[in-house]
Amino acid sequence: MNFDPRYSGRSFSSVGTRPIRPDGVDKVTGRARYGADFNMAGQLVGRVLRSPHAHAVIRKIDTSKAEKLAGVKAVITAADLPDLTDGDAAMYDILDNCMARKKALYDGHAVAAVAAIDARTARQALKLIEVDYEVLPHVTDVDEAMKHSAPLINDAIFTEGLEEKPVKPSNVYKRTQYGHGDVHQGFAEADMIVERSFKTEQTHQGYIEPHACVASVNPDGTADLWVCTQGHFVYRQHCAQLLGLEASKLRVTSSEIGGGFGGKTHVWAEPVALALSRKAGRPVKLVMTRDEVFRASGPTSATSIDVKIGARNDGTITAAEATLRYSCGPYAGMWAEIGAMTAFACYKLENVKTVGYEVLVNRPKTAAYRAPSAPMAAFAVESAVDELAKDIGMDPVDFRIKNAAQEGTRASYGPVYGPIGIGPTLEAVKNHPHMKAPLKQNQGRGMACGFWFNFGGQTCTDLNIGMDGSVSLAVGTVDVGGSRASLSLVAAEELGIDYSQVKAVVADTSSLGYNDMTDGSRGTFSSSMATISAARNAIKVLRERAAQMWDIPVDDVVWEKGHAVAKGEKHGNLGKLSLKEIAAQSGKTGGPIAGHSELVADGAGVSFATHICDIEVDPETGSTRVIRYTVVQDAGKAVHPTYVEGQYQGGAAQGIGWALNEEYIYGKDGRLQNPGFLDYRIPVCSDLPMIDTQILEIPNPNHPYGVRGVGETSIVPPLAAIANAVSNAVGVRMTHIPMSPPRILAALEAEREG
Amino acid sequence: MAGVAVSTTINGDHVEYLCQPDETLLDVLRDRLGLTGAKEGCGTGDCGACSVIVDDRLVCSCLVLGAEAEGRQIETIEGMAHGDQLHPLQQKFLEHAALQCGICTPGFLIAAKDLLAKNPDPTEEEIRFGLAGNLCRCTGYDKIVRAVQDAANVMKEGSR
Amino acid sequence: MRYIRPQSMEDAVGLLAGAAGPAAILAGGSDLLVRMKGGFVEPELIVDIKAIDGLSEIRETADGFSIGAAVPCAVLGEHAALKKAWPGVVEAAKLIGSKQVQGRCTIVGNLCNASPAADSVPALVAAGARAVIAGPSGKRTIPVEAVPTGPGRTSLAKGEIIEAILLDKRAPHAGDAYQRFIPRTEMDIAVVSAGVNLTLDDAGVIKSARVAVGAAAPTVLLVEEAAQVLIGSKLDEATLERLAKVCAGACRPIDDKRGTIEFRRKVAGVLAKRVAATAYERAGGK
Amino acid sequence: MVEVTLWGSLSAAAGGQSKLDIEAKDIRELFRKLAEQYPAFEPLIDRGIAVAIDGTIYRDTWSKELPPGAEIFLLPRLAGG
Repeated sequence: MNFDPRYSGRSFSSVGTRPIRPDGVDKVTGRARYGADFNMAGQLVGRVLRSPHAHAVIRKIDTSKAEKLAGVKAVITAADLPDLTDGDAAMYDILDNCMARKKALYDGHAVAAVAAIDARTARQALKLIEVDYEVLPHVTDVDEAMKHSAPLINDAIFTEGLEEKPVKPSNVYKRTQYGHGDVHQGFAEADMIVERSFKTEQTHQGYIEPHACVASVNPDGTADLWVCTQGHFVYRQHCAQLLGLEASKLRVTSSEIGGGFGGKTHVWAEPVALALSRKAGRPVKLVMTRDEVFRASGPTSATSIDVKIGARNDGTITAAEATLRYSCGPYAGMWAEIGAMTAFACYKLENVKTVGYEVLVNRPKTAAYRAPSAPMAAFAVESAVDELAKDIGMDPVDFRIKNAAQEGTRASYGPVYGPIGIGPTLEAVKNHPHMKAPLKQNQGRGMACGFWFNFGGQTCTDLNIGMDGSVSLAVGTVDVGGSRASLSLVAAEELGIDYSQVKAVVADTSSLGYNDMTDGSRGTFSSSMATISAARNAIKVLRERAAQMWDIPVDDVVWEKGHAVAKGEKHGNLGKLSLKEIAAQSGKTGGPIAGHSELVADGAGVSFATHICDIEVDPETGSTRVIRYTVVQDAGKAVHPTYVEGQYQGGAAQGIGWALNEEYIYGKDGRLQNPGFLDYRIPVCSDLPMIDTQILEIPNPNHPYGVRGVGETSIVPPLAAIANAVSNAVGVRMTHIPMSPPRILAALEAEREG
Repeated sequence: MAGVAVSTTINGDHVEYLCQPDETLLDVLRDRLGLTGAKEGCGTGDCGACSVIVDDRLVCSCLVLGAEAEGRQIETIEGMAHGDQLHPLQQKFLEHAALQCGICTPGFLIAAKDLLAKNPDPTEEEIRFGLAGNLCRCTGYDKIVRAVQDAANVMKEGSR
Repeated sequence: MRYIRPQSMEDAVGLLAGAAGPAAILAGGSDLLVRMKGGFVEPELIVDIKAIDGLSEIRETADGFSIGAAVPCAVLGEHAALKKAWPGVVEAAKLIGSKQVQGRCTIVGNLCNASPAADSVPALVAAGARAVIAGPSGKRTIPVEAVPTGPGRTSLAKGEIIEAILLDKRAPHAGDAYQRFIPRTEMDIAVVSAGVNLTLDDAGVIKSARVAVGAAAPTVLLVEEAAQVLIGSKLDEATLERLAKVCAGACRPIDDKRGTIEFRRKVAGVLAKRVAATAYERAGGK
Repeated sequence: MVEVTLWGSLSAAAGGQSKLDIEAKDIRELFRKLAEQYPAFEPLIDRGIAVAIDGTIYRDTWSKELPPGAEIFLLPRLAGG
């Protein structure tokens, strides 16, 4: 592969325009097929039995009564999913999370499943399964779980990352540390120090489409899986490994996906559906209920974070330190570590230290949620930064500008930054009219910054040119928010043709090479790189065919604006050949014309955003209203600006929900109290104002068009921006997210009582 | 359990089906009639993804029994376009990119159609409260509200 | 399981009275279907009362209004005379769920679901509404506050159906109002709520009052002491403060996923003040 | 010879050292030699290690050359949303 990914500084004719997405009409007419919209002949209904206990030994499961019920075709337990993980600890955790093996580790943990001829029979069968539990003490709070007296969730966990291996097991899976310099020295140099502790509650990605799949295992060992997922190739690998299937014989088709936000990067029900189908000998459709989605899939970490930051009176930060404790659910994770890496990434710091603790609790296995772990760390750090700016009498934007990381700064997580956008987003915010707009009584304005790494990864794309000159683009990253439009624009740009001539589809696992998960804001970044590469390969073929048609050397043919052009004096009378003309002759010049690409899209540029918001607080009730909201973020290059804006707005809205009302509420019994959209309160239309956006374009040097990922960063600043706004509105520093009305009112009352 | 025979009208077409007494209209539409445009996001009336119109009333089809459809007029997303002519709301949702994943889109379109039928010239606040029964997790609602505003303007001009 | 849609009240009562297993009345279904979906109830018989004559109507009579048991809350908002006479009742009914839910849900269903947080109930209690009940032993009429007896429980006997809610004809200088506290702007269950109904004399002095607080006890509270605070006043600042204190004191709330004891007490008082002010203004007071 | 900085939890795998000098021309060779010299790295490499070369993070391009004098950081491989 001789693909050159470097930024070329070229001008664009398609990229940067805003055409209608290719999958749009299907989606506004109800024809688009999502996870639950697919059916197979002879299909059964799958349902999962879940533990009502937060922590319990499974002594025995008796499925005999359920098996005898008329219409039940298969009942499975962990015994039907034998351990084929071969010492791979991460895969074993996935297996155990799909179906509890020895212990139920959280309210909602799957313990058995049935396949029956209809939903009613399946429901009845679940009631006939008898599980003998030995209920154990449980722990759901992250701080409680760290105490020596806490119930032990896994006695094989001995904290990693300590100087000496501990002699006793604990709920702390791992300690990690990042930073450089000497924070003790740095704090000694500070004129002012802010030190505070913060908590954030667990949230769910809240995608509107529950997990859904249709699995069909044939007697010959081949299988099909239709599923809503962010990464069908990864699902294929995981399912094949857990079921003992050959990966190439398991075809996974990615349905339209009704939201993921990281929550559809993990298998849950899919191996169960395959196991049911294998046992029943018939296709099985398994769709989670909303209750199951909340209890058993998704959530992000609950956290407890201590932050200490010191600065000189001139506004220079001299030292910054944070201790971050993140819940992982009942399995090992690396969530605190990501928090520790991202916490101070926006700043240029001589002395910085962060320590992360991964904490096991009796809650669902923590899953990625849009820039996972970064929003909570940013909430703590950006709250403290705001307070410090106030304490030394500096404008919060100026204070951040003074300390902002720039090209050449050593990031708090290690490497030195290339060209980055934190400074420009802050300058844009400083000059934004929003910052100067007047505020009314009980209103406050807050701002905050956010960082996310962005990923690339393995990517494979096919570009096929039909004989009529139209182009089909087959990609392997999942379209979670309009990427088929963006990738069609990129193909059109590179080939020099019109957008309307390109049609992009998401190919299944048997039609295209492996693609990594569509995560880390990589969809458009990675697949556009592969699309450019595939288009360049196709252009090479197009030039060869034109050369044949003209009977001249291929080196004399160049590609310009969608046409082959013969170069040189001697070819002066040849004119040019359009893509369409070359395609029409392809049958006679060597067959179909295509361009393929398989590459690792590395070098995703890091991403920064700064948000501004105005909040009104009712001091009598603690009720809040978001009055105005502005997102400023670097996109590198916005391929389809409307969908970039959409990512900014959507991330901000999720952050607003998290900041104000969304949380997992557990009862003393360890059961989730609010597994539904009624009491897990995501923002509704009337909760939000218009969300203004400003796209900055600081080209990524590692992408031909300068593209950076844009999907995740927008959820990082809102928690802190809103906390700062509330603090400015009512004069009380809020340290516990979500800032629900009871929490705000309690804080106000405490302040009034002095 | 005795099945209930139902005779009803869906998107102007006469339809007959047999359903179980506890089966919801949403289940009937999706599993018996192949009309999968209405989605089940929650099954409890909290997300609006299954919105349909029954006798000019906007409802969640997950909170209606299939048996209750007897003799009613039901409108679903599949009947919103006229032939190859998209409804102005459908067209404006496309133009404004008022959808990202699109799972909530059929419900929003049906709810917005009902809203504009009852209030052809809504303010932003009326649109926001009128669509509060439909959850969207991708867009932050901004582009949805703008699409509805734009469609309202187009429809007003069309009716002049 | 059977689904039956009787044409007469006699048939409906007979079916319910004669049911061998658990039976459920279906009007709007917005509570029943959710409970069926969650597996909390599995009725053997579902009696759909929407085809019964007169149950889907709002009738204006010489004595006031009769709202049929099957009238969706959305229809209340479309009835100009009802809205003018009882704006508090209508605004409460229009707060239940979403537009989608309002197209189905009924105030009788809201009452019989017997949730302490039901939105329409404090407004109905404040309004002095009465429930007309048909049953195997004939008809009876009781105050709405006598219907719920605790969370999820009612005083209705087997075979009994509420067929209508009665609201009085309005005297001059009267007004009612309802507000609830929710964390979002829509789609939530009341954390705490208050309904106030006032009648003034020609001088603007409150001569009768009813104050109800929701989500603050196992059933909606009719706070007599709060009414006494209001009567004889022109709703001055001191009266409002006393009203808030009395309402907060009357609460017997719990800590749960929706709010804390302290929060509910405090906000019950705040809402009572705000609602009383609105009702007073609607009654023509200044 | 390149100087490699081990970050976060990775230094424990090299007996607590945070900087190593390794003769390697690309990421593949770097990983091979790391695993030879410090067997504790092998499972970590299997699980996924990202390499930052002069500030740009590479997760999977094992053929990526390590320019002499470049700043090289090894980081744990992260999950995204």
